[in-house]
Amino acid sequence: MQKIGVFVCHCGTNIAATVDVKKVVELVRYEPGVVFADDYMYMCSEAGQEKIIEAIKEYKLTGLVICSCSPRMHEKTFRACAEKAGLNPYMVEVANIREQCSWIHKDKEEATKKAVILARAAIAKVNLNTPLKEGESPVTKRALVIGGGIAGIQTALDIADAGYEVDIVEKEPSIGGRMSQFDKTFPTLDCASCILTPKMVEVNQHPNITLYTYSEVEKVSGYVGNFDVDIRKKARSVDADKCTGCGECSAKCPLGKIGNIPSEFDRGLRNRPAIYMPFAQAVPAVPVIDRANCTYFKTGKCGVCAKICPSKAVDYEQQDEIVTVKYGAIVVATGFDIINLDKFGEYAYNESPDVITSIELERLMNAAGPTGGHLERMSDHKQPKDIVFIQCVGSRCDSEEKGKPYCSKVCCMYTAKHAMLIKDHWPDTNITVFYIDVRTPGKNFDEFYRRAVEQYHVNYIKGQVGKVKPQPDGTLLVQAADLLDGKQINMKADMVVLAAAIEPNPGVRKIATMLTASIDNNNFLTEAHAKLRPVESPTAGIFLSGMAQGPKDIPETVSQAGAAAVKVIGLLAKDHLKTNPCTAQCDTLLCNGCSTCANVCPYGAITYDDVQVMDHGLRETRRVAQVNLALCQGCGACTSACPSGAMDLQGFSNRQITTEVDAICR
Amino acid sequence: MTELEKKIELIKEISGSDPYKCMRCGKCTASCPAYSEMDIKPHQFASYIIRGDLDELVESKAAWKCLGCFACIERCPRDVQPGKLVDATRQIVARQRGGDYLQPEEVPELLTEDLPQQLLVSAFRRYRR
Amino acid sequence: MPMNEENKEFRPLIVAFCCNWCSYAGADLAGSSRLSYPADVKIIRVPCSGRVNPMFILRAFERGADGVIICGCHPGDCHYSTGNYYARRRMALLFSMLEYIGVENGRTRVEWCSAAEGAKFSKTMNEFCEKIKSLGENVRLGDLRCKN
Amino acid sequence: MQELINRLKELIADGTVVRAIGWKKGDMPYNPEPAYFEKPEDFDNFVYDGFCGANLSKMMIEAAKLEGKTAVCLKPCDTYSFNQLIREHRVNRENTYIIGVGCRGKLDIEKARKEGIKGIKSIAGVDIEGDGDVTFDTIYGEKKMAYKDLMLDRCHVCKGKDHVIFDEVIGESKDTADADRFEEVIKIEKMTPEERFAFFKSELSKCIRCNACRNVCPACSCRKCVFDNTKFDSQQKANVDSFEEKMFHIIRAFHVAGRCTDCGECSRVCPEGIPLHLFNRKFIKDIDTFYGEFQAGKDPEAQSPLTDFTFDDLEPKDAVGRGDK
Repeated sequence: MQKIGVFVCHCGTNIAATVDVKKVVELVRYEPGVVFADDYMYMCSEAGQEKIIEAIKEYKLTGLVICSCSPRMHEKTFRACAEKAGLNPYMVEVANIREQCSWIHKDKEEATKKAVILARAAIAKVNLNTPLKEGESPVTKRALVIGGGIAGIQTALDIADAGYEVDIVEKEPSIGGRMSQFDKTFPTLDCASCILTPKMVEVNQHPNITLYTYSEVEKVSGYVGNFDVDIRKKARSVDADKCTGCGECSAKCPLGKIGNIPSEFDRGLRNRPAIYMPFAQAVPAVPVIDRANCTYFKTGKCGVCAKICPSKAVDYEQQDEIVTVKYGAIVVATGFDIINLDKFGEYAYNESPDVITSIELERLMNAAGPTGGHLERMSDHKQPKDIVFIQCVGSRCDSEEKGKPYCSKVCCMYTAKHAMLIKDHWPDTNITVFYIDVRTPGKNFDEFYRRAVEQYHVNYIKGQVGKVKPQPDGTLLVQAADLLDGKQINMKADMVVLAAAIEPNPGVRKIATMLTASIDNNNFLTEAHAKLRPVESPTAGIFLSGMAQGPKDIPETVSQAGAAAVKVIGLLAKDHLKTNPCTAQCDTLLCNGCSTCANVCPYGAITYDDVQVMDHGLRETRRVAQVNLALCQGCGACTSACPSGAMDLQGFSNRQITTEVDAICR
Repeated sequence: MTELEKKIELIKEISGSDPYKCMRCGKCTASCPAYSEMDIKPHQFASYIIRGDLDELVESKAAWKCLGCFACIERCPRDVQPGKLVDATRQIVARQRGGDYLQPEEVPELLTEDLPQQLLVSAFRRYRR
Repeated sequence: MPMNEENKEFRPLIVAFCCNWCSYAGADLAGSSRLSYPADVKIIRVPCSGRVNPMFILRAFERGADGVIICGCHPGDCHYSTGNYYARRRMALLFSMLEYIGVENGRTRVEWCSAAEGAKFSKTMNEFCEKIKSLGENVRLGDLRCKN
Repeated sequence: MQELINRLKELIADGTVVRAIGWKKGDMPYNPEPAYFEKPEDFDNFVYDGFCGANLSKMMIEAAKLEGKTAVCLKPCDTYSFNQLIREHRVNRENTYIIGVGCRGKLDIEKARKEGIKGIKSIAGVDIEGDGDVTFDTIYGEKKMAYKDLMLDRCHVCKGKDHVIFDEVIGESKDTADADRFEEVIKIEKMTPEERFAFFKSELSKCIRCNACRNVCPACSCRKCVFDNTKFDSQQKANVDSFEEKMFHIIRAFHVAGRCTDCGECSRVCPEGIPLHLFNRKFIKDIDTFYGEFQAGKDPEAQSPLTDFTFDDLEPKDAVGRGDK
């Protein structure tokens, strides 16, 4: 029989105003197992905890029931308090008489009655509690960063600088991500590649960083501290060790001129050869062969690149390679893309080459871009005189079919940036921005936008564009409304730039599934806590960096990347992790070996082994379930799937739950 | 510089305020005692001027219904002061008409009992500069 | 027993199984937002809706509960990824079976309630209590005995 | 039958198997019982006729642990149960030699009793190879019944006469399905809740908790039955608990949900004649309707519907109120 102490908290008047605390104490005093019951103003306070510790010692308590606020609030506190007095922390149960009683009921008598019942249930449960011990699992001191954009780069650098080894897996042939496509960055207007390229080089040269470019995560197993990850290194068809990055192969590839292979990096605004580096500053400076388009791979003929390569690095026989690496922590920095605009026929994106997205505009304005930085219309290569920007294309759009319900956050600022850069280069360009709201929270952000209006006289009109109609003369007719002046507007434009909504990289869903990291309706990764744990996934050991978690600009991405790195470092700095002791347990004498539990276990924590058992004096070899305690997260799915009742959950056992049911229904 | 641009520059010069600074917050319109009389609301003045729709502004009732009470000028968070903008517009019109918009002889005809003396004085001061 | 004028004072006994991560937190939020619901509801904390064995529900009914509600994370949001999907199937079959043996529909309910849905939690519990009140005392499941 | 006996003897003789499981004559012509056969003389009592309804697959759980292979006679429907046991790793296939035996429907002596046939001395026409009517020689004279009219209800809704797993098949089968499997379930679903409750109460109140249904059920093969262990109980005490008494059949039905092959043994053995299969069949019908057709035991690789899911499964609230008029 347990010796249970019951402690009822007043929580000032939070509980005591609606629950007759003294009466609760009197009524639970004679419950089975209870040897001590008392109340106190604030149980969680230093003095309250002291009271508990004293009682444990004086009455030699073996179990505690604290009637107080939600266990989500102070269960940890009271467990620590029990431990201080030498009691196993898992011999504590909390009856939630604040959030689930005093705060929601008005009638004192009713609330008191309910508080007593909740206390009884907790007492009944504690009677069946057993001391549990947290397990320990070792930590592999190596981190994986999925995604090699600015978020992944920054996270990797910060972790590596702290002295831990980091691997970056990037599916494209080069790291750099979206930022490498940009021209200038707001609000300072410094050149994106000028600030990014040194970081890319640093990553490449860092002794603690290993780069897996043109690679993808294939399989993830394990758990916090001990992940096993299969990485598929796709065949580049170029031996990275031999390649000097001279670029001869790309220059001589016959498909460079006649191939019509749109460059992904330049968003299809120009073509690339079949053997290519995405951009000049690519890291690593090793080209890849796009086997789907390469003549050699299609017909077996050509082979120009292999012949021309001075270092004989081209290797047509190269195969995909799978490497398995152990990691302690994984950071998801898979970034974003913009949405497909097919559903927005009204903006004529697919009809006119002069309707472009903002990323395409970045490429058009970039000195290394397809036009050498000269802004021109893709239709006739003339410089546009009247440019219309349309904001919120697909953002803040409730129709799931077409767009995204959220604000993409960065469009207002980059549009102001684009407008000013254009005005800087070609001052007599007329720029009109149609917006729903201009959103510029951030240091020096509103000032930046106001500069576009006040200094550059960019014409901001509140009102969304209804339609863009390509005209026979090559111009675009923009139909919009000026809501503040209450007028419909029909204006001609030479170019229309769409601020297309951003969305998480489409590949993230697959990755999140592999990691069992939760994801929201918009495919953004979910934080463990939106406010207090913003860079952690609810799945232990998985961290979030950059746009994968939600829309954000470069400075925010870099700060979040650093924050994620700190969390990773904090994890890797530990030699061992404590594991949750509330794990599943298999009673080998009851187990049928039917594998039902293994089928429902989300963590692969259950295996089957042939073990020797003694059952009623009979020695037998049986196939029974074995729970890997380090993998088990304690969800209990196996317990309710188990047909024989062999599987049970520590801390929430079948008997504990039924006894709570009984106590409540008494 | 086009004729229009010259006019806008002139408005900026006369009023001493910059229409581009307007954020369309609407505080002026919210403060305007003549709101119900205005066909173009004070917050729209700046955009009319930026767009160059001066003729429309001049021909509106609003340009001439402004009492010059200075509420909008006092309260504008961006120092755009729509009252000054519309006043500048009126001045441009007055200047176009030649120096003397109002002759002293015309005054008795315009007088009504409700007309405050002060208005006459200020009208002379304003339109006969 | 249907409700009638005489047993107006009937106060049902309702057991709510709430998963620790979403619904229990949702109940806490209902509490901290002071969104009241009847004291007839007593919550049992379980790690996951997938932990709820049909035995627990039958047990509650047999011991005198008038209604049992299971709350879990929204499908797709399970803290353990998949627990609520299994719970959904299990409960669908159980509820259908209870209906089949003649237990009134509505004595059992599953509701997906996130940690942010305090208002939904409170509303659900109010609705559920009303429903159980209208159904009256649970006689059938307490007395579905094989031995008379 | 003789072919079967010969073959079994042969298998034992050539050492393929050590023993066989089949049926031996009972004390009455209509109650043969499952038995082990090892020596040639054991086969003197071997019988396989229309009254051999017992599903022998469950016996293989223990039999397959014995030294040497065991031959087992399985009717087409029994092979589903065997497959399900393989799925759950409950039987050792390697140690089993399955003889699929032909079936033209199994018989229910209660059907004869209902016709007023009593004092039976012997029965003719129930042989597995037979084709005609069944003739009862009773102390009141000779009585006749059509074979079909004497058949167990379950045979009228037979899953089919193909053995889903076997080493060899002996004997011909004849299709007996002539009714809809879910007809009875649908009939109950169409009643009012009050009628349904009254129906089940009247049926279940007959239960004497003899555990025959549990003991015969091939899906109820746990090493230790949940009803015999105290893990679910809050007090450490014997299993005489009102909860288990009252909820026994629902708990048992849920226990086998998604695993029950609908072999119908529970109803066949119930001494009180409770139609227990109506619980199992309701689950099968619901599973088919909610999650797509599923026949437990058909494919030992197939995932059970209860350990599977799709992202847009039916919500529990939509699982009820479907059958109400």
